Amino acid sequence: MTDNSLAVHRAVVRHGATPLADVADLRIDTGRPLTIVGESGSGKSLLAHALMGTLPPELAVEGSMTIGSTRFDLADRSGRRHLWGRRLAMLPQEPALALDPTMLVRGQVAEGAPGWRPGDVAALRLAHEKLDHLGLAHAGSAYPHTLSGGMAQRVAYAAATIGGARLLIVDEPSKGLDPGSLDRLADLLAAHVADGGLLLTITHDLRLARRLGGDVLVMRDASVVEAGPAERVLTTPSTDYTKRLLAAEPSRWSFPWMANAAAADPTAEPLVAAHGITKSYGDTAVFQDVSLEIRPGERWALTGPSGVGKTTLGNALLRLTSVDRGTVGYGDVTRGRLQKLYQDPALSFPGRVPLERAMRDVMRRHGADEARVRSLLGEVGLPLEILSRRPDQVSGGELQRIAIVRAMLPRPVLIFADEATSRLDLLTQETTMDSLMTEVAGSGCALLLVTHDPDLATAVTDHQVRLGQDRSALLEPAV
Amino acid sequence: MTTSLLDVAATVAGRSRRSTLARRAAALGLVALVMFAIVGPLVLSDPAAQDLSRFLEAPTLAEPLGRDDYGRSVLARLAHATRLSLVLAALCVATALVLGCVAGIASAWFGGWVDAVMRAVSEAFVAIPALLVVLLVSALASGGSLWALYLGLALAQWVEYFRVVRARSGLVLGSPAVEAARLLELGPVHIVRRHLWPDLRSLLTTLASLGMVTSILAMSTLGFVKVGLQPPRAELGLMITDSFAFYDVAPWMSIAPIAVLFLLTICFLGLRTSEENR
Amino acid sequence: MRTLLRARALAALPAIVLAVTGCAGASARTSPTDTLRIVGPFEVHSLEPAADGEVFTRLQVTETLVTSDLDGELAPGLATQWSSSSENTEWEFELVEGATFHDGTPVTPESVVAALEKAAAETASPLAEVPIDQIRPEESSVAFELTQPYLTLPAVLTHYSTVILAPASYDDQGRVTEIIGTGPYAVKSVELPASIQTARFDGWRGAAPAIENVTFQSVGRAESRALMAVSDQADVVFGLEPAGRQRVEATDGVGMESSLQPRTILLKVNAAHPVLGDVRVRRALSLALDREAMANAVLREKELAATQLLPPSLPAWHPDLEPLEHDQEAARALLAEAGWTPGADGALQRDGVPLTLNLVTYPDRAELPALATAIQAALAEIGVGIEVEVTNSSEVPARQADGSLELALIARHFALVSDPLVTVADVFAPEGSDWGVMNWSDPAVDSAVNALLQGASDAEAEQHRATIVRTAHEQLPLVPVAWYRMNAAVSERVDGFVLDPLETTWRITDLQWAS
Amino acid sequence: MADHRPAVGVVIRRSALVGVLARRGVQAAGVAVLVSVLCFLVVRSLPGDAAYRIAAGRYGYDLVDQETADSVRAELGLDRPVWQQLGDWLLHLLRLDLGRSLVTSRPVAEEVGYYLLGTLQLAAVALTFAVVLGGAAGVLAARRPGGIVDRLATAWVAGVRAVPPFLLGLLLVVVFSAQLGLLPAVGHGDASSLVLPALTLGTGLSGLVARVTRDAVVEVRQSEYVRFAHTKGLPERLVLLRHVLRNAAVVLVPYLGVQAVILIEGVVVVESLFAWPGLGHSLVHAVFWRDVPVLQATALVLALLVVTINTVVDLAVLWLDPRPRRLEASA
Repeated sequence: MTDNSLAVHRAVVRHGATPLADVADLRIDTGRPLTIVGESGSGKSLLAHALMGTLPPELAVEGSMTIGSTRFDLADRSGRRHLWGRRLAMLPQEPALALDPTMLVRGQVAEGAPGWRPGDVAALRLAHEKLDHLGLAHAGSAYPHTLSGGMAQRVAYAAATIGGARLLIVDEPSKGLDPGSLDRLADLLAAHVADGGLLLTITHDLRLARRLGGDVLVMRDASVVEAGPAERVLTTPSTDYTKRLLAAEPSRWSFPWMANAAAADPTAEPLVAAHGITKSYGDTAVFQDVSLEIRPGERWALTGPSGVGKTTLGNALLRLTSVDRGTVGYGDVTRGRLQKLYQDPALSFPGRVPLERAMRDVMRRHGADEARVRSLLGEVGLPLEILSRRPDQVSGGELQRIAIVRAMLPRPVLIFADEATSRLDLLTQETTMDSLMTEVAGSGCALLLVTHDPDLATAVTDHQVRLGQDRSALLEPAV
Repeated sequence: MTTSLLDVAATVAGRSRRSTLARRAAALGLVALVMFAIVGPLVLSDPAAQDLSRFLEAPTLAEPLGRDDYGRSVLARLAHATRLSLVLAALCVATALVLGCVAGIASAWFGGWVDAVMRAVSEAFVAIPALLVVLLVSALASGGSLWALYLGLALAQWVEYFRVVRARSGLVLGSPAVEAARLLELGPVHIVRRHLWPDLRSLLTTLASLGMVTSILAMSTLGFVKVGLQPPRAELGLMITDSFAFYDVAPWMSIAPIAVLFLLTICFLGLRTSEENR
Repeated sequence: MRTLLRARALAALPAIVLAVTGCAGASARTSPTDTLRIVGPFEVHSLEPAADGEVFTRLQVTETLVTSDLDGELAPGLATQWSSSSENTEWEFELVEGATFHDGTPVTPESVVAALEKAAAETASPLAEVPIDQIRPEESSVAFELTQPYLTLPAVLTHYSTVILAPASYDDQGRVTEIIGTGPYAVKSVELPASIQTARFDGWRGAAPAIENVTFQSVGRAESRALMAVSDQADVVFGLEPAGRQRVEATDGVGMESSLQPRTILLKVNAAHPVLGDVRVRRALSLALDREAMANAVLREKELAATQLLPPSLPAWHPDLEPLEHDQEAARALLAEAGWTPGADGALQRDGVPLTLNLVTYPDRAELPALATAIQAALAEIGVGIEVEVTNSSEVPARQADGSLELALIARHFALVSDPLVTVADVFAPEGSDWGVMNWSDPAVDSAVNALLQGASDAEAEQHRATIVRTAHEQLPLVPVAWYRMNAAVSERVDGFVLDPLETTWRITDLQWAS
Repeated sequence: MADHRPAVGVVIRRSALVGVLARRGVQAAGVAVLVSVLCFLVVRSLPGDAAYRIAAGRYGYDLVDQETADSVRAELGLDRPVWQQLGDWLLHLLRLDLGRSLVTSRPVAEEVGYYLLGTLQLAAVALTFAVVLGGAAGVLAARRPGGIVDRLATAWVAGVRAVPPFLLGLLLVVVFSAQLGLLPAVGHGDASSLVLPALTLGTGLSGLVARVTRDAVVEVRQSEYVRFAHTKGLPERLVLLRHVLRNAAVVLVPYLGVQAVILIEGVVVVESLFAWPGLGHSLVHAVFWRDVPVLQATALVLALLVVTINTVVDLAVLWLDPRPRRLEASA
């Protein structure tokens, strides 16, 4: 085959006159994967779609790319259709959504086989082999909704690569994946490279970029900030932006509030005391026999792979979910002072009214005046005027900070942050978490953090509950 | 992510521009029809007054829509029929809407046995054919009274509102936003004002305008099968049905009520918001 | 691929539509050459002769002992001749020779008696009114023994409820499960309530009719029937409304046949009603009606405006009388005389009570609600409020029974059996009649009716008949509104169509295909 | 190991199946009792003397008088206490005996069965027509949202929605029967007589089907799994057949269920217009004549038909979409 390299020559994506991505030249060779990192909105995903030919028609593309010895005009979207699956493949974002919910997994993998037609037995066999190879032999006759996120990711990988494409474009594969699944995925991608494939990965996860090695491209505001070998860019960056990006990884955090952790009084009356609680949906247990006490000022993390019931446990502790067995008890000061931050802040505000109107109800109820709101907003780095907008007119990071302000108004004793930053990119995560923890530290309230990111858990909390696949909970007290 | 956002934004903008125009036209048309229904019966002659010597007279300047087979003024009858259709449909929709809304929200809010009972009642209603309800109620009241028609149509429709409102309220009430409001102890008034009502409003507008269409069409349809109103009351469906026999000799008799019926329904259909046009 | 798919879908759709309409078109267009297609308004719900038996007599599937000719005179049916003895208490009907049922079994006096006994046991049959002691099979005839004289028995035996069906027609509980008659046509298939197919019965005793097959279809909507008539989807269509008649007349290949029926559309009045009991009010109501305009607008035929109770097609019952006329002033004067004066809004009132009356009618005949609307408008002009209630026809006898009836607009057929006397006697029964007078009687009328029933002779009879009609004309216990013309649209494919005013049969045996 | 997960899936689906059937079964039983009792009570409290009505239905209005009414009353036992008559009916119902029509004296099961057949025939053809025409139009319109086909489809939807079926029927009759002479205006029997009534019903429905299909297909086409199916290298046609249509059907089927219910109820108008013997016809006549057994049986059949349709929809959705949550939505 001739697909032993990919070259892109000056690819520009525009919406109207605004450039959304502008990349001069890049090249991928066998054995040397390319990873593009950057915050959301930096245009890295658009670049991937521009190469694939799947950009929406409103966006204009210029430039060209060369696969092996064939040159393609990027503006001609349909010109690359015949390559899809055969020479050019894409592993989509959110693999759980990329699988047809009404079809058995086996068929969805098989249909990517070269020359597939309905009722193709050979393709089914091939699909089975492929799945078996990925340790998913049993998943072939399952429906996607029964798969975990990591399994869905591997099924999608099988479906994307069964057609034999050498060039694989991977778009934000780490979204919502726990570290274990991410590792397995990285192994797969590395194997693809080792087999002589070309790999272009789009991610905001620096750990993945490090694992993949090869070359790294850092993008910001539609253009490339820095490029070079991964080992150099990701350890000794030359630009400020990359430096900031690296510093935003939770493992490298250093904030004043991190020192505050020891202040909690281990003998104080618990705010929340759960004894032997068990919860199951239907026949499936979510967690079993968990006991936990949270005292004022303590910072707890609930960690574990995705789908093990971290959120359900958190909700149970806030009595938002009933438990099947066991008890959840509160101390006297707790009533009305347990607050929660949500994974998607947009869903936690009434969607059709301006923020201000929703906020005024909170202020009135909890006797907070405008000055307090203004100062709280100031502390998280937002102007008061931002409240005149509707939730959908504010970015995710800003909205989460407004949610933090809202949660602080009733002077809470415990805040339950449910994957509150998992949808945010590194820099925004850092700012948001800093805002939250500054408030938490300042008010002395306790924190219950649900996250699948162990680094974040370590950086922020001093107690951990790790939920395992076996429905058990492992308590790891103060470090 | 970015791409799909742009994608949606672009189409929505294009659509809503077109749809505001359509909605404005629809509203204008409705205002005209409502004016006709209000003013017409006041200034026009008695719709029941016959002039048997002038049956099927063609349109003239004095009688712009001609006369029907009893020599009655088609224009006057049309005005009364339009008024009847509008008023009765509005009453039916209002009743069904209030009933369905209250029941639906209560069902979603309280859940448990309230929800179970409401759902059982609504499922039973769904299984009982609407036609049977209307037929029985109007037979019960005999003599084609307006009340029977109103009650029958309202009873036949409330389930629709109940089901939609219950489902939507269930979603809203189960959303993180309401969960957060509960944690913030903002109380039921806040939840209704800031969460439920803003969310249900456009849905209900759409449902209500569709309900108007359904009611108006149902009334005319009942007129066609001779259930419902009694002569000499002017009703659009009856007028269309009666005029059908004369479609070739006196087309004005058919065209006028058909046009009004069509305009009424089209205008109400046009009032719907763009994103919910089912 | 895209275009391929689109092309296929687009090509498939019209193909489907064409295929469906195409095959349908073929069957609709070509009129079957050997089948006469009759369409009428009434549905057939039951095979019981007393219920919907008339359709089978009209289709000449079943026969009665006696039938009537076009002039309404009695004519031989299954009986060739009849005679009475001992003051009309014994009647004997001689059966025709060689008659067989459609199942091939011969018509015996025993089978005739069995069928008649079933009819006599059916309350709805006029035969139930006859004071029968017993019905006896003779050698080639059947004999009736009566407990009282009954002059009009042969006329009663023309009624469709007295048809003679084969013993195999009944199940063990006496219900009719199949129509096995004796007529020139035999039932091929019946699909209740809407369609019947018959075919020529080869074993018929008479000459074989020209038409081989007949279908009858019931179509409820008059406008649909008119469409069928003008678009060659039927050969004979009964019961057209004025607009439909107009359309038929304007269409080539089909024409209208009509015949005045012995039927009168009239207002039945509760003569014991506090308002309507006053003959002046009844006359005023009558005077307020512009019958000619109504007949012209609603029935599209001025001549149908009733000038007296019975139509001229029954000359014996149509004496020379001053015609009923339209005079609003006279009406107002009469009402004023009765104490009804116009109030502020023009509505009549007496002692502060407005003059409003309830009028019941039924939709079975489309003219009735239409005329009710016209009557309502006409009476409104002189200040009488009428509340029209279009409801089930049975409300008339029901309200008569409980006395709540005020006015009813009904269509009364005066020759259900061939002699109108039977109906007239019922209509003017002194105790009241469900489809006749209510709370009204007159000694002169009573004695005239009785004399006629006793068999008064010609000149005397004419006198009595005049007395009845004139008294009714003056007292107006029944206010005649219009007479009734039955009509049929007949395709030019058919020759020899004659409308029987009594609608005893449709005389299909007389029809031929036009050459 | 290999069969572990699917086995769980099959068990879940089987239990869902049993759940659906059990729930619908209970609903059917409840509805049956409710409808019977309700009809009975309402008919008994209707104004007018039932004996007269029944007599009129039996013998034609010319022959109804007090005597016939009395004999009908005695024959049918209409003067017995209401609860006794109701108990009788329920007892017979348990033995699956629907009794005989008061008017025609024919077995109700036979009579209602005949009308049911007519209704089903008409509804099935109309539904098929609507799905074929509306579905095709919806899929075509969804290819380019906002395009010319889409706009035409939108106009068509609004147009047919604004025209009541009886009017549409009248127009079709005028055009196809009166003017063109292509099709019979009324009747029941040969295939040609089915065309116009089915067309009347189907046209109105096709607009709605087109709309829902279009929306569903547009939504599904924007889904990640359809995009992924494309980039897997699957041709457009196969993406449509394998992924788009099936997932759009998940939305469309419950909707079609609702429409089928409306269709069956709405058939009465078309039945009246085209003299088509169906349940609506039977219902109207039964109310008019106070034929309680026929009324009850017709209402019962209609109600059970509704329940059956809902059950079929539930099962179809269960078959189309294995995800458990969908079940709630279609309830």
